[in-house]
Amino acid sequence: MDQSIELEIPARPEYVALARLVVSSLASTRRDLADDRIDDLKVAVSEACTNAIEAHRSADSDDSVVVRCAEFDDRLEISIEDRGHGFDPESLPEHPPVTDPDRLNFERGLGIPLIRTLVDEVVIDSSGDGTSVRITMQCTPVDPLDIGGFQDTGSDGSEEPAP
Amino acid sequence: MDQSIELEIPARPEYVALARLVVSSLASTRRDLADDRIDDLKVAVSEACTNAIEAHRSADSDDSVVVRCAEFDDRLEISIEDRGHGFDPESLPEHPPVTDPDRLNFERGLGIPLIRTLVDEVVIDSSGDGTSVRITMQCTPVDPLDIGGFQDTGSDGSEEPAP
Amino acid sequence: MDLDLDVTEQNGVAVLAVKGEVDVYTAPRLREKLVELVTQGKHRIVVNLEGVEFLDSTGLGVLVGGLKRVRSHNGDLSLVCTQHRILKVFEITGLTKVFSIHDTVDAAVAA
Amino acid sequence: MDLDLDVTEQNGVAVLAVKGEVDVYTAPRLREKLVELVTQGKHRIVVNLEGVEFLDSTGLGVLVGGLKRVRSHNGDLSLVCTQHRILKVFEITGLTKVFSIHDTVDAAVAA
Ligand SMILES: Nc1ncnc2c1ncn2[C@@H]1O[C@H](COP(=O)(O)OP(=O)(O)O)[C@@H](O)[C@H]1O
Ligand SMILES: Nc1ncnc2c1ncn2[C@@H]1O[C@H](COP(=O)(O)OP(=O)(O)O)[C@@H](O)[C@H]1O
Repeated sequence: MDQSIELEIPARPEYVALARLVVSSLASTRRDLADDRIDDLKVAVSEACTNAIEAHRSADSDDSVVVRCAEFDDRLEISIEDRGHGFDPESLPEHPPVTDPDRLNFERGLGIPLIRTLVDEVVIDSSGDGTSVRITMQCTPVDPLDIGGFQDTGSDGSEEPAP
Repeated sequence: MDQSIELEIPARPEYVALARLVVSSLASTRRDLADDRIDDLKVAVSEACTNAIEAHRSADSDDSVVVRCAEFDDRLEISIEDRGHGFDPESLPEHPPVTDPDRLNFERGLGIPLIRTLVDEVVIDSSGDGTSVRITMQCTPVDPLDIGGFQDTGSDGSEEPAP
Repeated sequence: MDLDLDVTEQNGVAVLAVKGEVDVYTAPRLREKLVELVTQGKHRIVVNLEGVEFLDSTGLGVLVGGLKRVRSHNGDLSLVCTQHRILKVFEITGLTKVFSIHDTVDAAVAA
Repeated sequence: MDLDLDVTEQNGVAVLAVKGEVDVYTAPRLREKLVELVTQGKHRIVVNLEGVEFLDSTGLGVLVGGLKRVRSHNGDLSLVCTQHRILKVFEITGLTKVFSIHDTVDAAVAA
């Protein structure tokens, strides 16, 4: 994996912008990722870094958060790794429907749904020792038969409001 | 050193811009480093990364180059580390004077002199296992007695042509 | 990283123009400003997001918090936003149905 | 990262406008362009650096190489640069005494 770059940042809010900057600068040197997809990626990275920093804060950890970017011909893989106490991504609370007046009590819990909607694939690997969130952005169709249809799914899908 | 950030890049020319971007973004969030000093720092980091990449190329190494940035109240310390074969910074060839027609044969060898002139301090640590170039940029006067005079030296000095 | 917050008043409505990036680092300043406005008795607020270059769920949370706060005083908080990349995070999270979002400050103030 | 190279001709002088960042990644393209001009018999060259946002010693080396090449044909290569941060690297390395550096393309072409 000598094609990968790694950024280690202190687990503090002021460094999230740097993570976004590095990822978006890397993504924009590829000619095969559209600007609006780079914007999506920035939001996803920002959400994951924010959660990682929060996890270190609540675990009282001084460790760094690691952002790894691996470039492949057909995709960009970004992973955000922390050493917090972890969580179970399958059992996050559901939000009430937007019409429910209670919806206004949900100022949080929007991050993971945003990540899931904005990127092509996300794999969350979490244990008591920490969490790794691996985000994949497809850059060119993997299978030539999929040309067009494949990329449309990626960007149209992400503009639909989440259920 | 949990105040430090670390960037690991493949030892390839296309990543030097990313190293400059990270360092300058970090430097510009400090309000205590003037824009022209950030420009100086970018050149120095670019020179050191270029040398590190060249060192890996000639050592046929696939390892990454590491750029570390440590922030202190009064200074920024950037180190660029490679795993090339190293060199002796004390015995670099001298350039002929600029008036000498031979000067035109020196298309190279300008990097280390530039680094030395542009930054406040540079420590080169090199062995057969690799090289670390540590650059220091002072951000505020260390000694209150030096206020003014101290920072002037930094920027005036660097604008003088090297001997 | 900068976040500029600038408050003006238009027809008795407080217009808060936000410029820069709204994330976990800068959002607390936005929250404080909204709290301050409500404390000053400004319960009709328009937040102009046209100058926002980045906004993630931390920013959304702060805006939802602001809306809740003004509503508890029978007030309202609406948004001005035409930028696709910013609207997108409101759409995905269903918040386009929670906020009224306008194309111009004038339209938001008049609403 | 982009490097734009644009060649025009003015009074028989080739004017090469360089835009972007000149470093170890992009400098080879600048070198090729200079070699190409000399191969085409253009021995009077003005390199306009006004659009350059960054230049380090790799870029300096390429410009010195270009100067050497045109001089071997009794030609000349001069520069246009008024940006302080770019001039600085020429000054530190003593290259302000090697190149003639002008404020405008017209002045460089006329010289
Ligand atoms: N990296 C992480 N480490 C530990 N817990 C996490 C992590 N990421 C998310 N979580 C948990 O999942 C919850 C939902 O995350 P998210 O959807 O991003 O919303 P928010 O961060 O606003 O609560 C968080 O409140 C937290 O409890
Ligand atoms: N990191 C390094 N590892 C090995 N050798 C180095 C390193 N940095 C510099 N050198 C040696 O010092 C010489 C002078 O470096 P420099 O002044 O930057 O000019 P240039 O790189 O253009 O030759 C290089 O040619 C190289 O031999």
